[in-house]
Amino acid sequence: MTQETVQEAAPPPEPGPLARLLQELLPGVGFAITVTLLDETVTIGRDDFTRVMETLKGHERLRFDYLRCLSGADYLTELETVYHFYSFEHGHKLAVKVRCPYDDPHVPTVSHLWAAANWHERETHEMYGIVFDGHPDLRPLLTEEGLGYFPLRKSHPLADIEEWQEGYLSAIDEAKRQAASAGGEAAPPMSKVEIAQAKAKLMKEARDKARAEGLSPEDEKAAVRAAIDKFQEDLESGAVGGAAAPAPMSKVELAQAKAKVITKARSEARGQGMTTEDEKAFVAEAIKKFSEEQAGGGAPAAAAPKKEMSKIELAQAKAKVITKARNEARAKGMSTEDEKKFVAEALKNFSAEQDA
Amino acid sequence: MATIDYTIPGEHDLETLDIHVNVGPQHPATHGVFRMVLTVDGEVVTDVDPIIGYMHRGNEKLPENCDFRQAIGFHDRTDYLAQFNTEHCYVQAVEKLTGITPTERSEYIRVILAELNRITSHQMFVGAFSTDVGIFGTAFMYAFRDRELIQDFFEEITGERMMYNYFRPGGVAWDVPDNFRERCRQVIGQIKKGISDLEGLIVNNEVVLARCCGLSRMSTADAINWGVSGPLLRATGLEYDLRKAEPYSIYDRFEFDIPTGKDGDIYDRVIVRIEEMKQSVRIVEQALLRMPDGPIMAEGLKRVLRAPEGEVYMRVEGPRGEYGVYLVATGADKPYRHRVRAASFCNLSALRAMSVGNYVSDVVIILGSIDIVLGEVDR
Amino acid sequence: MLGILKALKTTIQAAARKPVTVQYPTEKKELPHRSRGFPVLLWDFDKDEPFCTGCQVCARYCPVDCITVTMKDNPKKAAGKSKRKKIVDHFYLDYARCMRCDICVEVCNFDAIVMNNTWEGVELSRYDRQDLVLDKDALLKQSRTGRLKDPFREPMGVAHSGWSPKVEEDEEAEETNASEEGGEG
Amino acid sequence: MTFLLADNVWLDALLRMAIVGMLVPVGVILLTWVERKVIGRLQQRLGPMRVGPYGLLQGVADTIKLLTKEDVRPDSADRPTFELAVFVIVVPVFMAAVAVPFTSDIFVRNMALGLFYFLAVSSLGIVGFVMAGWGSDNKYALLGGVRAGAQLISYEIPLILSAVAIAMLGQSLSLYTLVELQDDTPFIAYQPLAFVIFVIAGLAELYRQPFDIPVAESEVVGGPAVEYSGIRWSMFQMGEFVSLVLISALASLIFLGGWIWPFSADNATWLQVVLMAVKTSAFILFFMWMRATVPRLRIDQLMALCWQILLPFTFLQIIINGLVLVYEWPDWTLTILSGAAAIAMGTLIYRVARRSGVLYQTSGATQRVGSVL
Repeated sequence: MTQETVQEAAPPPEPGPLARLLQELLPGVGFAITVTLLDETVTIGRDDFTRVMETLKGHERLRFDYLRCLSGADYLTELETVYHFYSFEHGHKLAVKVRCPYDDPHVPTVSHLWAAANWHERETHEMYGIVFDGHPDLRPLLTEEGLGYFPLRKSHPLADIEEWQEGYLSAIDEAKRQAASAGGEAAPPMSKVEIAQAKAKLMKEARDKARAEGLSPEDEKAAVRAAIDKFQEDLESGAVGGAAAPAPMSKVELAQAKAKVITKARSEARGQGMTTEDEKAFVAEAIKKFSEEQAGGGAPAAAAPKKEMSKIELAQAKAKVITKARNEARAKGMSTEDEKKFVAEALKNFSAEQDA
Repeated sequence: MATIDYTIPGEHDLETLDIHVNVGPQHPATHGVFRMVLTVDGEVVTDVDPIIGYMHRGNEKLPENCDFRQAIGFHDRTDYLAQFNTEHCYVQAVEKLTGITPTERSEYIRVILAELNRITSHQMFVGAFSTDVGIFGTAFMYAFRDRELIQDFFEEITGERMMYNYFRPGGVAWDVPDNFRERCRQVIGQIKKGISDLEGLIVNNEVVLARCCGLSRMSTADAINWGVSGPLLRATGLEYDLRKAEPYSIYDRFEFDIPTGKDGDIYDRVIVRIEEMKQSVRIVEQALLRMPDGPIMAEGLKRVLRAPEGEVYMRVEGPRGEYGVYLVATGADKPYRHRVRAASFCNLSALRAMSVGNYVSDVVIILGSIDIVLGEVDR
Repeated sequence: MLGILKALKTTIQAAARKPVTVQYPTEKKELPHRSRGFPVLLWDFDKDEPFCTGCQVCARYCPVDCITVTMKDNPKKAAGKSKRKKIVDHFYLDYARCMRCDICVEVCNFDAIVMNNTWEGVELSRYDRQDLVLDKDALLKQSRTGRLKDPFREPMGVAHSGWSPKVEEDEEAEETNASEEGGEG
Repeated sequence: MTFLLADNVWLDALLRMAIVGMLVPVGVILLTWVERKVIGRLQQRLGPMRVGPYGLLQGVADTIKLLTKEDVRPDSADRPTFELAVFVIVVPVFMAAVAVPFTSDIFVRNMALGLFYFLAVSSLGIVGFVMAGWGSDNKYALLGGVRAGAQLISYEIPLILSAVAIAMLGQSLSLYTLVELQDDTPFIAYQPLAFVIFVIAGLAELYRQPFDIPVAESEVVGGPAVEYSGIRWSMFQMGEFVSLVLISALASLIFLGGWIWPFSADNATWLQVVLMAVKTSAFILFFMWMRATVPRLRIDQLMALCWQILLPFTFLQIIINGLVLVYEWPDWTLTILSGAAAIAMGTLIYRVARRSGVLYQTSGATQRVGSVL
């Protein structure tokens, strides 16, 4: 090698006054203090998190009122969330880090303390899969319908992304096609607009029906009101909202598993001090082994979509039973109460059949 | 005489439905591929659901797989109206990490270009905003007329009109042309005239006053809580500008004022931006006087640039507010974690709080006053 | 009403000025010397072959992976007409992906690739996206027919941009290759 | 009334109608070009330049394009309403054109109640906008249609009342007579307030900036016309431009002395044509100039302006006229009183808009007041 390329690192500076102040104000909280280039940084544990954050916002000597930035980071075994704060009152700045294990990505929310955290947390949740407990509205932000995978995690492949995205889309199409052939509809959760539309349709139908029957205006109103109430009820119980969209994760999972294998093999090879050539060969070996395993050992990932399919079919069949029972009941002219009972009965029968 | 039994139905007797109006992703008011679902009660908006992400390109993930210099081009494409400001932020972050000191001349070049870029961005804002308020493209044309001048000037220096890729860790890619000073003065002279044109159209215009004054007022505390930065924050009366609060680069050497508003309403936001253009002109004039000769790239740089282990959250004052880059380095030639704190992303998150209870027409100009750039929001 | 009157005055004043727009395809503005269109390859008229040796540095440094290059032994070297041991075999550049960042020009050790500073490098529209993948001949055509006048080459050899100085590529290339693969895993 | 185009009365009427029927579309084609060119120049652009010399044939090219374009109708549109709406907009405009005397000779019909007929017929177009807004089954169109209904009906009132002030002064509803009366002094000298109100209300009737709320591009993307395409859309355009000409012509007739002032009552026909053309195009160009300069008001502000400023001041004008006519004060008192009232109105608007954030404030859902006074 002709050139040494790493620039020299400055020696780590002493912990700043802010960190000392924190230690003083929050005894019993473990702070790991580093001073990065622009901000003081403290790393805290998840258990102390809420307490620390409330102090940061509320304590008069700290008063961090401005949340500049909230970022996630993936450290393979752990996920990290970094908060950058600024205090307009005192003019000091601080970075706070908190880590959570990869398998249990939960961090308490701070969106009730800083409104700015709302979208940042939504984005971090979407990109890293970190769940911010207590967040009021943790919908996906950048992808309205959600992705089903976490693109900014290191395990998410960057190359070949088009290829497996195509696979993902075709899997969704496949699921839709199957759903269509099964006769029911596997609607995704209703959006606000759709709900409003359904409601309007329902109201119109109810009113037309009432008018056709020649009810008095009061009765008509009551009938419409009843229809709306029923719709609301159904909506809350999930009978109308539709089943969740299928999530054929198999290809993604496969890619991720593969990436893991590669990383592992490579670090192993490096650990053994192999040459580049050998390392490559070693990694190739590992991949080959992995694929063989997948092909031979009844890949668990490949089985997943099938299970999903059956679940959808079940839901569809169930919906069919409900519709049928309801129609039947209406045809017989049952009261609402009886109708509900009748439907419940039919459902029970259906589940019993399924179990058998 | 027969009496007619007639009762007027009260409001509560009628079943009413909220109307959801879907604005965007292709709508003249959304400045790009932004969508919002408005729930309206007549003309009054009762709920706003902003939907973003139509332009998400993974601009945070891509640089994690590029080396430090390759990633500059991706920063041009985040805030694509203030490319030099974004490059300035990223380049400084890398310099902080690697310990490179940029040369004096390159610092001046950077500041001049970044300030000119701030002017183009604000011109774009004034043009687009006036279209939202309803001027039939006139202010837009005047703004673009002058923006075009600056872009031509940038093209003469960097070769590109929008995606410059010109700042480098340690300096700038190549030196400016010999006639840089004269050309720059000439451009600035034109811009000053152009600003007065825009002022003539907008400032103190009765219709603009009627539309914008007192609309969507924001208190300083609210703005801080929502993470709002830049002209929106300054319009609330807080004198906070990163160029003065945490001077980076060589901004501490220049004399300029921080324009602030009083009420935090739409009109103040417009005025603050117009004033900021004048202040940028001031900075450029000072920098032109003091710009030294000398090398434009730091000595002794390595072909492969590696940063020692460490992290930095670098922030600069972009035209829309605080543009930040959070870099984590692990000793490799590429960042391990690369995060962009986009100003208009945070400002946009306050849209709902700002606009509920206003008219549909007002939501359009409230959105316009935030000055979103979708490349930055979605990244 | 004063503000509106002032605005009316502003617009009528503007109407008295000269229009700033031009009739574009018939009337074009002069492109500055440094203008960056899409990259093209240069032709070495002395040796009657391209400057490019197919060393793949540009392909490696391209942030968007739009360049594909292969190298072959130079037949003219055997004939003694050229000093280049190796010469480019295939060169594909996907203009649909290229982001005109100028990095390929800055890293090139042989001054073989430049950004097109004529209108030919700007006006590109095709009916098929596939047509935007240009091969070696198409990339060389402009330089070879003399339609590329005096491209901007300042970064080359001046160690300006931070990519240079030029060094022997082999070891460096190995090293970069390894590290890049390592990062992507 | 002096000459006939043909000896036969019926043939004469037919010819006159044919002239109107031909001139109007040609005028629209020309006016679109003029508007684009004028606004282009105000914005330091070239405007259309491609088709014909200086883009003169641009309107023809546009017309051909619009005629050959596919006629798209939304699937869920209310078909009869949707398709009828454009005719309801265009036909009244043509009907109104019938009553306007362009010179002492060139007109279709000289009606004794010409002014009344004109104002009555031209307000029918509102129905078309509401129909288009409703029939399109589009929320933007609906919002635009509702806005159009509210705005156009409201501004009819100051428009008509300011014309009524003129009718009081001339003691006639015949446009011909009203023009004849202005042989030495045009009515604008006696009625500056009515003139200002007429122009403002006329702008609103034409839904041009600052009153283009029903078709606001950045809010409701064209409003009632959003779902229309091809020839149907061009009928919207035609209605707009013909109304532009008619309102301008009416203003020059009743305020600027039409084909008479500043010359004698028996001008040659060519001079009459020139006079009318100059006066009408002055108004048209002013409307275009406004369009390129002024932003858009909000619907509640627009209503407030109409009901709380324009309407009281039109009544004031009528009262002034009544006083002067009943007590037989000299004519110059009219000028002074009306002028003073006009200045008062301007000052009021100036002060009101500058009292920032008090009158037009919309902070929160509770304080939504469109009050001006």
